[in-house]
Amino acid sequence: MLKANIYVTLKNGVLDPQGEAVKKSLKILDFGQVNQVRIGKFIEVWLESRDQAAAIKELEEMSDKLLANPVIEDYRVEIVEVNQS
Amino acid sequence: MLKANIYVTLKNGVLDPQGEAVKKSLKILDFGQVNQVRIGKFIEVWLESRDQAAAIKELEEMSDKLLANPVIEDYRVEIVEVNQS
Amino acid sequence: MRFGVVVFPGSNCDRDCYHVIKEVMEEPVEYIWHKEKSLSGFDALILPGGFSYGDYLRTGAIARFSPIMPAVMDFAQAGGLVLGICNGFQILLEAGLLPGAMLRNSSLKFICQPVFLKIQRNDTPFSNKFKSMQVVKIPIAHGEGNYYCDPRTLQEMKDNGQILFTYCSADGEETMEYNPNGSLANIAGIMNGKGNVLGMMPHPERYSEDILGGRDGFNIFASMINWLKGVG
Amino acid sequence: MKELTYKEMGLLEEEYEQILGILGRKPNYLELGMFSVMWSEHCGYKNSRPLLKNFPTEGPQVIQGPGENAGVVDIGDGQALVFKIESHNHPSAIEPYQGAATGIGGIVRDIFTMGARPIACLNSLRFGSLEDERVKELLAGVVSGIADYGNCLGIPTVGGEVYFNRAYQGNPLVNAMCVGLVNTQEIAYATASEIGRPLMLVGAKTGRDGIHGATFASEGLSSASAQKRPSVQVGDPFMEKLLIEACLELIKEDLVAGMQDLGAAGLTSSIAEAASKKERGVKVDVSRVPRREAGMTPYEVMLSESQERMLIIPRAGKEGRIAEIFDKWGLDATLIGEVTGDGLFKVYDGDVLVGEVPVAALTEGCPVYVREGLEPSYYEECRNSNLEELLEYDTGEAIKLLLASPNIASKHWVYSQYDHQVMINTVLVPGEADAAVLRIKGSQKGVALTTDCNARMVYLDPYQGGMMAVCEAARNLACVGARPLALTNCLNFGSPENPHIYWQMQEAIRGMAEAARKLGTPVVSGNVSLYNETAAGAIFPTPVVGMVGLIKNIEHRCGMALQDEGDLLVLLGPIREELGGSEYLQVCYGLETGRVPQVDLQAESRLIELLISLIDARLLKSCHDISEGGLAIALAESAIKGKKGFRIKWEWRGKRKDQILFSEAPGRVVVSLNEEDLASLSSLATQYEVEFHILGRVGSERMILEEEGIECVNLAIQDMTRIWGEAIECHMK
Ligand SMILES: Nc1ncnc2c1ncn2[C@@H]1O[C@H](COP(=O)(O)OP(=O)(O)O)[C@@H](O)[C@H]1O
Ligand SMILES: [Mg+2]
Repeated sequence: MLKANIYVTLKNGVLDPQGEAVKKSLKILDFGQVNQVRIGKFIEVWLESRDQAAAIKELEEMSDKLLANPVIEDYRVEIVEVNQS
Repeated sequence: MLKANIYVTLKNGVLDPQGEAVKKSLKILDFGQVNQVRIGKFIEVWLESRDQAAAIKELEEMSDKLLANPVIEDYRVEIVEVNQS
Repeated sequence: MRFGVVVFPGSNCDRDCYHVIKEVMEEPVEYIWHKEKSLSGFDALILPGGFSYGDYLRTGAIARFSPIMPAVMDFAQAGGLVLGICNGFQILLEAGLLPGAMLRNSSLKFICQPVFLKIQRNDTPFSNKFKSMQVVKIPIAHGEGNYYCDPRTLQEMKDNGQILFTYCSADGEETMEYNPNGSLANIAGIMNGKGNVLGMMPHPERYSEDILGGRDGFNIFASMINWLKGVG
Repeated sequence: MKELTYKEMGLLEEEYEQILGILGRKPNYLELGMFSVMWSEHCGYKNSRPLLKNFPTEGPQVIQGPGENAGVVDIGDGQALVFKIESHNHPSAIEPYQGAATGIGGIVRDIFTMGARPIACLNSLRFGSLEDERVKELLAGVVSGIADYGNCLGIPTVGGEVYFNRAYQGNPLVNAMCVGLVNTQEIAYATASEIGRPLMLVGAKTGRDGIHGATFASEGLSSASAQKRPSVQVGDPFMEKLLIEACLELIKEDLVAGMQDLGAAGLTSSIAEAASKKERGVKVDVSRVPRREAGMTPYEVMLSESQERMLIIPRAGKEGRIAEIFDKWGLDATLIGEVTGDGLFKVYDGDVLVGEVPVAALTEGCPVYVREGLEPSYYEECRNSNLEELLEYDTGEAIKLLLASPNIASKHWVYSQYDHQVMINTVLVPGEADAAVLRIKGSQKGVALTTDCNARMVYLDPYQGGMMAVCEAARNLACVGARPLALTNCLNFGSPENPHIYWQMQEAIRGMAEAARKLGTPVVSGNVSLYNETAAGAIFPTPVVGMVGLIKNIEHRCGMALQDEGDLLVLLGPIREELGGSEYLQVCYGLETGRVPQVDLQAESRLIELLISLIDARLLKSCHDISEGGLAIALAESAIKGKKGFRIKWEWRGKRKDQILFSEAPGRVVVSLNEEDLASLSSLATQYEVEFHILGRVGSERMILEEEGIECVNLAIQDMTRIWGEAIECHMK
């Protein structure tokens, strides 16, 4: 077993309506120091695999195909845990 | 300036319809090794601050109040960059 | 002439489109289940609105991998008419049949209301029943209709005349004030380069009968039929 | 998980004694849990059942009254409407988005469980003051929860109501109604027929969510409620959409002998209800129930309120075809047990019997409490409060204040988030008329739908207020040209253990029952939500009425917008001079008191008949019921909708304008018509013995009230539209 995190973020330059709204609300809630907020996805994936290199390849393929939309999003894959069982 | 990441995840045991749907479709796309998928939020916040301890307190407050829904979500705050400028 | 309405799990305007083609336009129409792998004998396809696969992850992202989609792409490639409405538009974007992507509405809210659209050209399979620059009224109902593409793609689309519908005022002013969702360049509907695939956020099937409040949507289907008859 | 005592599960000592008596032994933990949820107010109606008996439930149009998942009324041509309203108040108070969303999921399941395709949703919402930040969050969360769930299902949300009052601070009300359309011969019932038939569970996997939700809904909201938070369920509308389509396919092919949704008290309740219908028993094996989480106990499985699950009892030999249909929709169906003949509810975990109780003990065995109501002192005090001494407010100013009151202001902010047109049946959309109107494709018919309740009136006088709620609903349907058919209701009250609250319930139900009887609109379904109170007190008694009506010819329908210059404006019904319970008193003086306007059921019934005749004869161009804000606001709303002004001549010299213009006396509507049609209107009104008053004419772009040549009100419709249109939006920015 192996656990990976995938971070999907909006590309630079793509407007983030949700991030903007959150920033506005934070300002209203008196968090005056907030400069910018961007909201992306945090995807946790558990795989039946112990081969890290192969897993990374697979996870990148998943992200390219489905998890991220390359027109607007970037992603980053990270293996966080490998369980020998 | 300081940059923080906040990871918002569904509490254990809370249904994640998105994660389930994504898992199913990954299986259909022949990523047979996928065991589980959970989808949360990845929030990037830039703060006008250099005081890490104070920032963490502030970010946790933001998360409690607005960024996470304490009824169904957990969160984790992490400072990733402090810029002296 | 035969229309096909593709049904994905979670489609919910499939019956509405079917009704309009069959009962209002009085043309033959069939449902196409998303698990089908081939298409034959159709002249036009409609990808209807709804929440395919719950719109989980991103709108249209999962439906784009339905077994029927390769056949839809072949059909489009071969010049067949494809109309994607709302969720159908989002699926076409995810599938790459149209350029760009959808973001959440700038208000972050679902919006259901009639809007005004400007018909940018009337020499297309989808708009030949309108006057050029005509202003029409058709309802929208979506949470993610905030169209985005990179500047180069936008320029290309402009140069090719791919932008067919834009949000505007009753008098045809195309300003931000009349843009319901933050869409780039007030875009409400775009075509592919060849002009045989249209994606649009507004729902023409909802304004195809007077009793429902308007009939401007009728002319989109009528244009398709007109064009098919002319060509065929 | 720490084990709860029977008291913590919400059972009383004498109830526990009763259980000991029934079983002849101590119940084990699972059995105790099953009793506690089934004997909660929410499932067992132990405080309300005796009162509900007073409702009329029969009529030639009624195919199914209370007792099934939803009521059914005949609309001719072999078609019927299936409908019910239900509360999701407590979950929404804790988690507004998911609470409201799963509320929609629940009521929609009740409708397709009957074999009907859901065709419309409505909702009735009550919140505290909109000035309050938490209330804004609640409103935003509830509305987007309803929207996201209903929109995803592709069921239009076509109507409802939203009220704000301090009485709901901390205890909002979220009532959802769903209406379905069914072919009469395809109606499905929740009957467990033959012995040996299997029980199939289909839909979502079972998790630990919502355990003891039914118990939770039967207690007051306290700060401790926050700790019960893990019980909040998350909705999966996509799963529900698949269930709708799959279950309706089963019905079309006549594959099921019984079908039951899983709602409050989960498997326990749905299995018990399915089995109780014919004195059957059941055995169920919890080890077969697909789980979402590891290590769940039989207790947790039997009590889980995980959403989007259905129980199916197949017809003999149809299991295979059923499995095929579920497979087509990507759903898993599992055999979890079977119907037996011994009247016992036996729970197994694999081969081990882990619980055994008589089915009837859980259902009919639920204790019933007939309590004593006691008239509270506020009742007489309010009735006797002297309103004559109030100085009259400037009429124009009062109109502006009322238009800005969130109770009267445009609800566009709310309903624009709901898809109200999907299914392309919605002929009159939210905001266009007093009731939503849907066409029935393939026929001339239309149906009209509404929900109503003026809870302030019910608070001040539960008997009159109860009648008013029914009358307003019926009148609203008549205003679009529909004949009222039958009603559903959601009784939202405080704790029945408080004799004053119990009195409110008794009186409100007495009023509703009397009105329903007189207007010929029997009660076919409903729901009860008690214990709606916080430390600060109980909510206003809020018996929400949902009503359906039939329009013979959909071309003959009426909206509320003024149409053409020169049309006559006419008040149908009497001029009344009284301000008790009005929004005017609240908005202009901060008062919620007075003797409420008395209902005249005979007159109401004649007015309804008159309206149906007038609209069917196409004599009206607009029609709008007088409710919150009185005559002045009814006129203003018709003007705003039609973007047309009007001029009224004041004929009542020496009388107080506010008492006439802002009275919320029932039984009245404002209509507009072509001048040539006045004679026809007059003769019909005479025939139905309804008095009428010509008020003035449509024209210009202003609202003008003229007394002896002097314009005492002169407001631009455009300004009124802005005030009315922006009030809620401004609060929600
Ligand atoms: N206030 C009421 N008026 C009429 N019928 C009611 C009322 N409250 C509940 N009922 C009826 O009692 C039965 C049980 O209701 P409920 O427990 O809410 O059903 P379900 O198990 O389908 O959720 C239903 O038939 C319902 O219509
Ligand atoms: Mg039910």
